Amino acid sequence: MKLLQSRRTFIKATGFAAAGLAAPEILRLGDRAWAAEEIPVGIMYSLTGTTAIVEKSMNQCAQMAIAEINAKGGVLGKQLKAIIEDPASEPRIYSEKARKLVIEDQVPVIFGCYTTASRKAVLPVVERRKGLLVWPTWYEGEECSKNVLYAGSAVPNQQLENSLPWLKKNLGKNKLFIVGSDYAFPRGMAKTSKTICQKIGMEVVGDEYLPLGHTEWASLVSKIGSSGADVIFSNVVGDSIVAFYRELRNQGYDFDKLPLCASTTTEVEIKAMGGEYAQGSYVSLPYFQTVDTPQNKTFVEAFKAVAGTDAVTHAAMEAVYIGINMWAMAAAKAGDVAPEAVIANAGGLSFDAPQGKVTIDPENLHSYLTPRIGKSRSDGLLDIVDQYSEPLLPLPYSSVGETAEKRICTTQGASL
Amino acid sequence: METFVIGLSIASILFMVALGLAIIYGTMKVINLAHGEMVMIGAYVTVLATKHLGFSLYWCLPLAFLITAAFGLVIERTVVRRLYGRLLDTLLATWGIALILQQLIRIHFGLALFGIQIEGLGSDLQNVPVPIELQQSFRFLGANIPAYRAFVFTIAVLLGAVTWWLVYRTRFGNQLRAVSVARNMAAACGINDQRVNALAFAYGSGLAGAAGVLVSGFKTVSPDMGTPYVVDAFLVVVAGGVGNLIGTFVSAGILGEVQSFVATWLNDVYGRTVLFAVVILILLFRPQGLFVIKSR
Amino acid sequence: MSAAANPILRTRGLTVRFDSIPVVRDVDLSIADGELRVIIGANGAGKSTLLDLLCGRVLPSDGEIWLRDRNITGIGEAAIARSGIGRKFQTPSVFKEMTVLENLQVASNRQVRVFENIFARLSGKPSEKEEAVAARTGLLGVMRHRASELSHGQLQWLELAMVLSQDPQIILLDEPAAGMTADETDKTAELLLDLAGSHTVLVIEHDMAFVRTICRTITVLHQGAILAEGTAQEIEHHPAVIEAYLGSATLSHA
Amino acid sequence: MKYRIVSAAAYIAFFALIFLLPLFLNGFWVNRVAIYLVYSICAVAISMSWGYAGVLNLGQGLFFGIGAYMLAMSLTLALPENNPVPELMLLNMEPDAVRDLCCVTPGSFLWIPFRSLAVGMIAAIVVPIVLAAALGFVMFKRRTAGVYVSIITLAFALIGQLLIINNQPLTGGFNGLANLALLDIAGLEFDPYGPSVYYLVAVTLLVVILIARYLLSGRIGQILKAIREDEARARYLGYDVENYKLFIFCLSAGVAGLAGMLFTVTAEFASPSLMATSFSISMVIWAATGGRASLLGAAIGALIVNFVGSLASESAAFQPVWPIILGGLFIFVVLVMPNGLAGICKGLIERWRKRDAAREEAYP
Repeated sequence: MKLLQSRRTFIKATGFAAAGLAAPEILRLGDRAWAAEEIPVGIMYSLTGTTAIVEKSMNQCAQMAIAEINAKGGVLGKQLKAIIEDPASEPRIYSEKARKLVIEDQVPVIFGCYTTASRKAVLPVVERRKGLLVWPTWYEGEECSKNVLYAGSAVPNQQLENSLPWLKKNLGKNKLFIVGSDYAFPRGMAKTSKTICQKIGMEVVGDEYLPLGHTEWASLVSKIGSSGADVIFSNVVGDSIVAFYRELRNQGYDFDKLPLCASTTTEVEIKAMGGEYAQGSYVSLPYFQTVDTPQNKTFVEAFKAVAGTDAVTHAAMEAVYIGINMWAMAAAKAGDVAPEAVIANAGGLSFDAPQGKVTIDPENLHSYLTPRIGKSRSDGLLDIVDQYSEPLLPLPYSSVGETAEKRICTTQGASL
Repeated sequence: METFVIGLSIASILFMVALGLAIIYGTMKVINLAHGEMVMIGAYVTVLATKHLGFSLYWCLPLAFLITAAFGLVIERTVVRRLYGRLLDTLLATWGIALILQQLIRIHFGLALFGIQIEGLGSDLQNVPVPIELQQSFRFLGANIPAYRAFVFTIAVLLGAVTWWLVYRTRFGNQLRAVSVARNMAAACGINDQRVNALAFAYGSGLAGAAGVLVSGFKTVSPDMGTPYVVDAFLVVVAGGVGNLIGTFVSAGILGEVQSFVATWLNDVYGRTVLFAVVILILLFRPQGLFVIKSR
Repeated sequence: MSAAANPILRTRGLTVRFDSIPVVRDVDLSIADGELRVIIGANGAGKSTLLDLLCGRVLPSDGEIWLRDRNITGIGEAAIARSGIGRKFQTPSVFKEMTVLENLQVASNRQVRVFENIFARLSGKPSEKEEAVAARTGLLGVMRHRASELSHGQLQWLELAMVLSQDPQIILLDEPAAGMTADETDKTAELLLDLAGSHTVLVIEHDMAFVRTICRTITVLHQGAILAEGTAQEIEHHPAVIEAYLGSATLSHA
Repeated sequence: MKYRIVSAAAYIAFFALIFLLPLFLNGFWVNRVAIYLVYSICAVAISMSWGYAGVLNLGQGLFFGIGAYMLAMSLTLALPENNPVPELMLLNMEPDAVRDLCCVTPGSFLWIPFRSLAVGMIAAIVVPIVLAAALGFVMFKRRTAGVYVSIITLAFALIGQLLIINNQPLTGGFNGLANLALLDIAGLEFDPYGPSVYYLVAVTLLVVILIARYLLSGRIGQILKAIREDEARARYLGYDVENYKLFIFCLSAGVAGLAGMLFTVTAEFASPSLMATSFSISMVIWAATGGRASLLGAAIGALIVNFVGSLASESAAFQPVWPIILGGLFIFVVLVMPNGLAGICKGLIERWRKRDAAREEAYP
């Protein structure tokens, strides 16, 4: 209750309401004490609504990871107890459920969110109420919160620094057309791309955005054709992806002649559009189901045991797995699950994830990840055609010129 | 030229969805907000029929038409019928139907609660195999024309023609028009107006279902795919003039082209904005729509 | 044609076409102050359309409408109503879910602009004027009843009462006795005669018997144009009218 | 007379409950109920235009969202780190742009007035009214009525949402505005989890309902009701129907904007998702459940539907079928109880009155 009594300035002014504070605790709805041997943790991925397609699998993966940790004895000798909320793909409800988890259930950590919009809605809650969000998805960066652990989530430099030079060097392509859904991630990616292109001598011949969920791609695809581009970079998200790839095929494009590299087309979307539509296109992400590590083999097997044999694993899901495990490691190191303690001890921790070694950067709480490029096969999985030998430093503000030498996000916060 | 062709193809989908809506709205002045879900059901029929029955996309057209028509019939009989004359209420009730239909697909018609999963349902995106001959594109008058979009256009024109014949050249059509102009009078003349309503609703839904088949081949199939279509289609109907098939045809053409050209010049967001502005302008200067059957 | 000395309402060359078919053709009408005028004609002669034109429901394709020295063509229904023309429809059009009193209150409120009404309070009791109108139309006993509970005849009177509380200079009545019992019809006729003089009344009627009981001047519309004008007797012996209606026998049942 | 007493008692009971509730709730529930009370204000706005005048606005979310954005802009600028230029603009500006609100991104000068909190608060109500007036003028002057109004407002809201998303450097785009200061009026800080915000919302709801009731029980309410019943008749009585509709449409938009502003205070973010069709239609269903023609009913409907909804979504058994229940509720309300809960209560009172009347007649 200590948290709840801060900032009650107004209440003191009204004796009437102040009486309320003195009301017996038992009258207050919803307070409940957790069994001392359990640690409640919040899981908040949409089970309904538009982004449920991906978030459902993230929810499954989170439960799997928690079960694994509990099987190994839990955290600090206590079992984790998952409180699962369904934010229904709406920022409004994300915010409401986050409040419930942080204030009512008093969880020390929320594993959740998939879109940046949902994270932004949750942010005020965890920042003001001193909670902790473990954020999984690759995103546009441009954020430096001290109440968020960006474990496993790639930022633009980790998807672009490898792929753009690779497209130029290995495929000999020079004219880039950037397409994306209309929101911060694709726009941030485009900005970082432009910086990198300038450096390596590629030309950006166009960047265009379509509303999320938009499925009429004809005009934009024909614009790509007439722009003179020789390679496409796609930051299209969600169900638009299927329509986009199909439209490319329908208008007679051929990925051998006009290659396409995507940042958000995972195994899930490829499965949905049919492997033959994506065949031959590239994706740049730190994780694919086909990554060849022993950890990944067990991860894929474990997930299929939970979700069925034809389930696929994908990068966002792997990030959920990383996040939960790293949180558990940090809590163990701190000897405490309190958000400040976990954050203070997360920096520098390393975890052998399915994708390989992942390390939390102590400055910005983002993760060192291994950039990879995959090429789609007809069966909907991807062959890895290029990968870094070492994890790459995360630069969340690369879109506005952050470099390894000139950091914008540090332990002190962001300085733009 | 390519922009024009794209406009045509946007227009053909708009037209197919709007046609059903126009018939339903024209006959019983009911706006069916679950109309988009009829498109969705059409698409899911395609998914299931191709997956489990080995149907090709072509055969899914009549199948989806029949199944969605049946859905339409049920909706009309159980809900819409009780709400004639309460337009705004129908709007709400059909939105409720839309919610239910979407969720039914997501939870496998409730079977998921018992642990039964049907491949092709659920909240995932689905995919529909497109016949290989429709995956090509060909050159025509110097423009690159995707075969699939040409196919969509052909079907749209064909269905438009069939509908026109049905409405203006058959006994059923006569009754339909009679009911839409003067319900009581038609009923007094011995036309079973309830039957006409039910059939019109079913036919309109069936058209949406057929549109769903076509959409499934080049757009995304998911439970909430249908929602955006209703508003666009309704704007087409309004702009074309209520109860006027030719008007619907022409306004779908105009709005499709407007969207396509603006989208090419600026972007799709402005394409939609301008489209909406055009509809408002049409309403401003021709409140009855582009084509009006003047009557007393 | 008709040349009233001091016309309160005049139309000049009033014409309306639907799909280029003229429904009202070149009608010149002139109604004197305080006159009770009846318009008759076969079905489709354009009678109701003529009333629609006068109250602004239909815009004329040609021609003008003057109320005293004001041209009211095309100024909109509400403005026409405010300038002093009240309209009663053939099928009673009242606010069904409201009580008789509320109906009268809406009608008798002559401050019709939004801003005049925002803070205006309502009285739970009828004003003197509302009471007088209700008494005149025999509705005093049902003031608190919902309009939907009234009989058909009462609905007709309610609508008439509403039109009266508007304080119109001219009242347009479309078959006021339609659907009434003989008793109610007599009462209506009485009421109309009572009104004439203090109001100018324009009535459309089918029922020749009713017309004879109330009427002074009759205008005959035929295929949208004025065929004849005069007293009942003149009309019944007017050759053109007889020709158009194949004899007065038909006319009396028209 | 009895109905009046019952209705007054219902009002008093409801507000007594609302005002006493925080005494029994913790911070989370205080905040949650406060948000539901914000939704109640939305439902009241819908009831005003739909229940009383038959104007069903399916784009109310746009006005709500704009209200939320207007205050959120002020609260964004109230944070020290967002001065002189908000972070969202720094992230979206051209590298060589001048770091000043006048010209850092295209259109950023529009933010300048919002440095003042008062401007944000006033704009939250005025901008929705002005927009509603513009749209309403076009619609109503052209005699657009009934379902046309509904569909056009729906489409209008969709476009508004798209434009806000599309202009990210100006509006924060899809992510909305989330990094906000607490509302602070003359040193009085409003904590979303404390009673201060709760009572701010509750008092606003009370005031909105009282004012709306005062207006609508007066002459203008009667005229609006008449217009809902028979537009043509009202016209032939000399009323400019369009102006009346415009008035109630704007008033309702203003109340929605006010609710949006309170949403920003309570939920601490503004986002384009507030303008989504589904949210706008939810507002209508809240009002319909509680009783479209009853201001208090609409407010209660919003509370009940949201409360039950959140409980259902927190129970594993109900969660997958909740949308079906909600859809079923739409149909049920429309088919079986078109006047909602309030309608049922009214029906009961009416029956009671009639029974009493019959008894009085029997024993004079």
